[in-house]
Amino acid sequence: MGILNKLDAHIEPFESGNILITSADKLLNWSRLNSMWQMFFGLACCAIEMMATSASHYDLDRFGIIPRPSPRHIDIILISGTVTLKMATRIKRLWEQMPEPKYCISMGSCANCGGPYWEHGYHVLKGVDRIIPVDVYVPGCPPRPEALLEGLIKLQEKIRTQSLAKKVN
Amino acid sequence: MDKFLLDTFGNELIKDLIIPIPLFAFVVVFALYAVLAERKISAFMQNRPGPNRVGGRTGVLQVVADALKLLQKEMVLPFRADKLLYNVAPFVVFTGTLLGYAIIPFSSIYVGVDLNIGLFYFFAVTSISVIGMLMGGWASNNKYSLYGSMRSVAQIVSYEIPTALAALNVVMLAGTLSMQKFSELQAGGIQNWFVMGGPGGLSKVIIIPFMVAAALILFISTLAEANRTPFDIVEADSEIVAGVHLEYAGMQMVMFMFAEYAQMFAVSGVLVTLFFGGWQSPFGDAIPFLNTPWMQFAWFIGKGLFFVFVMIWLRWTLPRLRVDQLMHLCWKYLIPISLVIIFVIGFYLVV
Amino acid sequence: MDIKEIQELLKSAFDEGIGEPVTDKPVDPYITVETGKIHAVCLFLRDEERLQFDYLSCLSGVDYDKDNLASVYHLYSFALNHKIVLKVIVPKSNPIVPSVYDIWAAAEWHERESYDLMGIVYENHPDLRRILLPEDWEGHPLRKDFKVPEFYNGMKIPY
Amino acid sequence: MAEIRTEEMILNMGPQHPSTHGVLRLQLTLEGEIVIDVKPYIGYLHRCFEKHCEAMTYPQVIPYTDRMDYVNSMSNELSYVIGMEKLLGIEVPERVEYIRVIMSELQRIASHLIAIGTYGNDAGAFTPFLYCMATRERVLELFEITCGARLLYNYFWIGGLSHDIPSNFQQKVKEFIKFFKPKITELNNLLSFNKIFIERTANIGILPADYAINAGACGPTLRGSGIKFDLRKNEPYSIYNKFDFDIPIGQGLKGTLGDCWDRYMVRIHELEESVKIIEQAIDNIPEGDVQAQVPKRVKPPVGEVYARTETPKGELGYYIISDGSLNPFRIKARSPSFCNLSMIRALSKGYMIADVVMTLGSFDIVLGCIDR
Repeated sequence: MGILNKLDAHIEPFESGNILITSADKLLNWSRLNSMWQMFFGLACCAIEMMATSASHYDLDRFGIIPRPSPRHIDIILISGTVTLKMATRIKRLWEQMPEPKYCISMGSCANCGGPYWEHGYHVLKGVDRIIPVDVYVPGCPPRPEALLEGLIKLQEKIRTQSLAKKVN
Repeated sequence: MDKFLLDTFGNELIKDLIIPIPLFAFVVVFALYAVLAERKISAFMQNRPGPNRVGGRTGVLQVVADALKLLQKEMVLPFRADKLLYNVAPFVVFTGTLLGYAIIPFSSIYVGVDLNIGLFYFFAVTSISVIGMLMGGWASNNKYSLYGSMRSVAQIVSYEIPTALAALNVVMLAGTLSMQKFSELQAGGIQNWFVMGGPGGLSKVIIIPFMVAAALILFISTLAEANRTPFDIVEADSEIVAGVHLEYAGMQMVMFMFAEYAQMFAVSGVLVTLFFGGWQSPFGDAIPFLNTPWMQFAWFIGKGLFFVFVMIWLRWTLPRLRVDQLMHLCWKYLIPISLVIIFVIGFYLVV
Repeated sequence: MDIKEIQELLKSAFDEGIGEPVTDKPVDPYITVETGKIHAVCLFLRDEERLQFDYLSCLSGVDYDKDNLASVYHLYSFALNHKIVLKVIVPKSNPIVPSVYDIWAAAEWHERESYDLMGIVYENHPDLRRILLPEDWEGHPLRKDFKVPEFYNGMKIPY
Repeated sequence: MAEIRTEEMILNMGPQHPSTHGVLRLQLTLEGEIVIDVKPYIGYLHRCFEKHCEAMTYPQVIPYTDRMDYVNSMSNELSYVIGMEKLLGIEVPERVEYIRVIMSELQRIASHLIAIGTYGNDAGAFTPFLYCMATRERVLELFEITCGARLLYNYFWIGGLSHDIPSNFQQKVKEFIKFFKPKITELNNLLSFNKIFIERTANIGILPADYAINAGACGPTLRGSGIKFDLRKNEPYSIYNKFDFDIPIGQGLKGTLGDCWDRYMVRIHELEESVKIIEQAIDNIPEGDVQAQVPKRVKPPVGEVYARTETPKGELGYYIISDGSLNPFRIKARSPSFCNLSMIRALSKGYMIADVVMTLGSFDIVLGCIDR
């Protein structure tokens, strides 16, 4: 993180938040959770629901979420669909290319745990959390747009509780 | 204004330092809110609400949140990138655009510097951002970025020509290169604007269609210089992903975005000054209240914002041209047509 | 044209290697062709005036039985609107079938897929690589005796 | 003067790229902007459909066919159940046939809307995409009131349907048709006859008719080259022979026959034809049962069938081999996008990067269908 990384280097870890830190926390969290730029990237069936969610009917732009094509510009990556073994290394690389702070939403059963392909899928990774850390799991096959929005709101809640003080630990 | 400031502070240096401050403020605020306007206008055109979660239903704080978030982002240096060039490039791009604002006359009392070769200066400095693009594209060590920067160079260098040729018509009619002079010459209402042939007798009716064409050419080619759709091949996201700023994260990417949006207003400002009366009220002196120096700010910014709106409108309506079609448009249509217009205007002036 | 007539035409053109047509329901009628003959038979089917099979609908690899694999060709003629199914049966120990990619360009990817998943090797194919699975994958998963490996590139495969 | 060394540039497009419609990877060999060679790499979404089929019972395969080509699930199911009914020798009630036809045509509209929208997006126009998605929501609404799902339905079962249509379905479909017809005109005004769009698509990616047949092209891609072939007409399945509709073909109006614009325009016309079919069918749905007599444990006799239908993407075939047990011995899916995509190499040599994107978009590929 641009600023937070600098803090890491120069400031002793905070034991607990004080007024200054918590106010700064609130502001920074507010900005992060209201401007989650998303990756313009789909894997499988869930990608169609993701597109439907960001299109006019449901409109992710309301929450400040806009799709960007490059991994360098984004804050959240939506793993929307089945992750195969061939794709897994690429997804890991995309995740590594994203600048901090970054978040991941695993959308749909396939990305959560392998979904309908859990038993005989010899080429399916059983859950994207085997290669990258996941913040929010959205169940469904595929999840409805409302479910995806709920997942995004859950992620916002998670960001809201983050703190500089904890971050430095 | 110069005189007022000089009297107040009594020091040449302080005056010089104060003059650009409103300009900086304007550019930053404009670029921020142009992003929001783009999102809101596109949302309106696409039957959706657009950002409405922060700052009430209009989402006015959305850009603030974006900016704060981007400040927190990690700075990434791509693998085997050229560190110096990579870090300098965004600033070069932004500086080039910002320098262009120096000569834009916002009102009869306010212009950064009233250069007597203002227009020439504008064309010269806005090309600086091309160098920045090339630096950024090369230094990123990414093939998409490289393609983006190469396209950017080819595009902007080509489109300089029709831009200059179209502007030349006004220069010929006005007999000056100073931006403030252009605006002053167009006093007296809409019929004296250069798009209507400039001040003159009845005989100017002949050149009106040619001046309208010249204004159109200037608009089209400045659209290309600002890298806006349908000429946004530099960052065409369906072909070369994001072009030049593909590898830039956080604030460095913001510099590129700011440069693009600032460029939009700069080229609209030049277009307004050259063809649409600058800061002059369209009613001339018939309604004196509308032609006071402070109203002139409103007129100028209003006209500029109108053309910015047209740019946004076009972006969300039109597909993108291919790189060779872009060049064809420039070399096969715009340049010959603008040459013909220059010939006609020259002929008119001689006769 | 009926399958019987097609088979007779083939019989008259090729002395041997053409099996009897199987037409009992619910089976799509098919003809078994000897491995070495398939390229010539396909070329004949495409170019013969009365047949004109210009469209390769589908090419599938099948784990036929315990010792054999099969390559199945579903052909269709746009011009004459008739269909035929050809089967080539090869032993698992030596699963080599001549490629038909030069007759129908469509066969190129289908053969690669069949090679990838079933392990049938198509002779004279210009670019016989794995198509769906990664290059360094071991085994041919659609064979009945395929065992799912425990790990691939350090990633655990079973649930 | 020292000789200047030049070399071709190899550019990897994908698997994550905004315009590869999923996880396709194209390896472009470039000389400046000109494409010398394209090497497609697929398999990034290989979900082992065929292996799963062998482990499932026959009815359990249907959800997996849904997930193959996920933007037209209904048509995928149709192809499979028709194959199974052929294998089992089941006659389905006429009511079922009517509902199936209406559903597949609605699905065709939804699928083509995505194809057209994303194609506009490829060309750089984002707004048509959102217009198409908004229109598509209305189709999904119809599916939702019928079977509760928006994308993957599991609605067509072997020998019938999972359940009957709701009572207000016909009314809703008529409302949709009324709403939808002007949308086609809107789309034409916005995108199809836009000068820049025509410039971008006409004379690009020309697919000659003989090569199209030879390379196994199907669906709108084949018809775009001027070949009047549609399985609904040429090999009528279900009850398509009862309806009156045309097969739109490419005519080379704006450029050479078989270019991207032709393929695009075939899809636009097919929207109109689908509307025609729905209009004819919607009022004539007979009363009756929606499930034929099918044994609880589907156990077809030993045999094999190849059933093919015309999905929005083209000819989708299932080669089903039964060994008389409860599980299929082998199911091979012949996917239309797979055959269409295999032509990308021949079609994009000598064009520019932007043209490869347009050619790829004009095939309307879905990676789930290609990789299975």
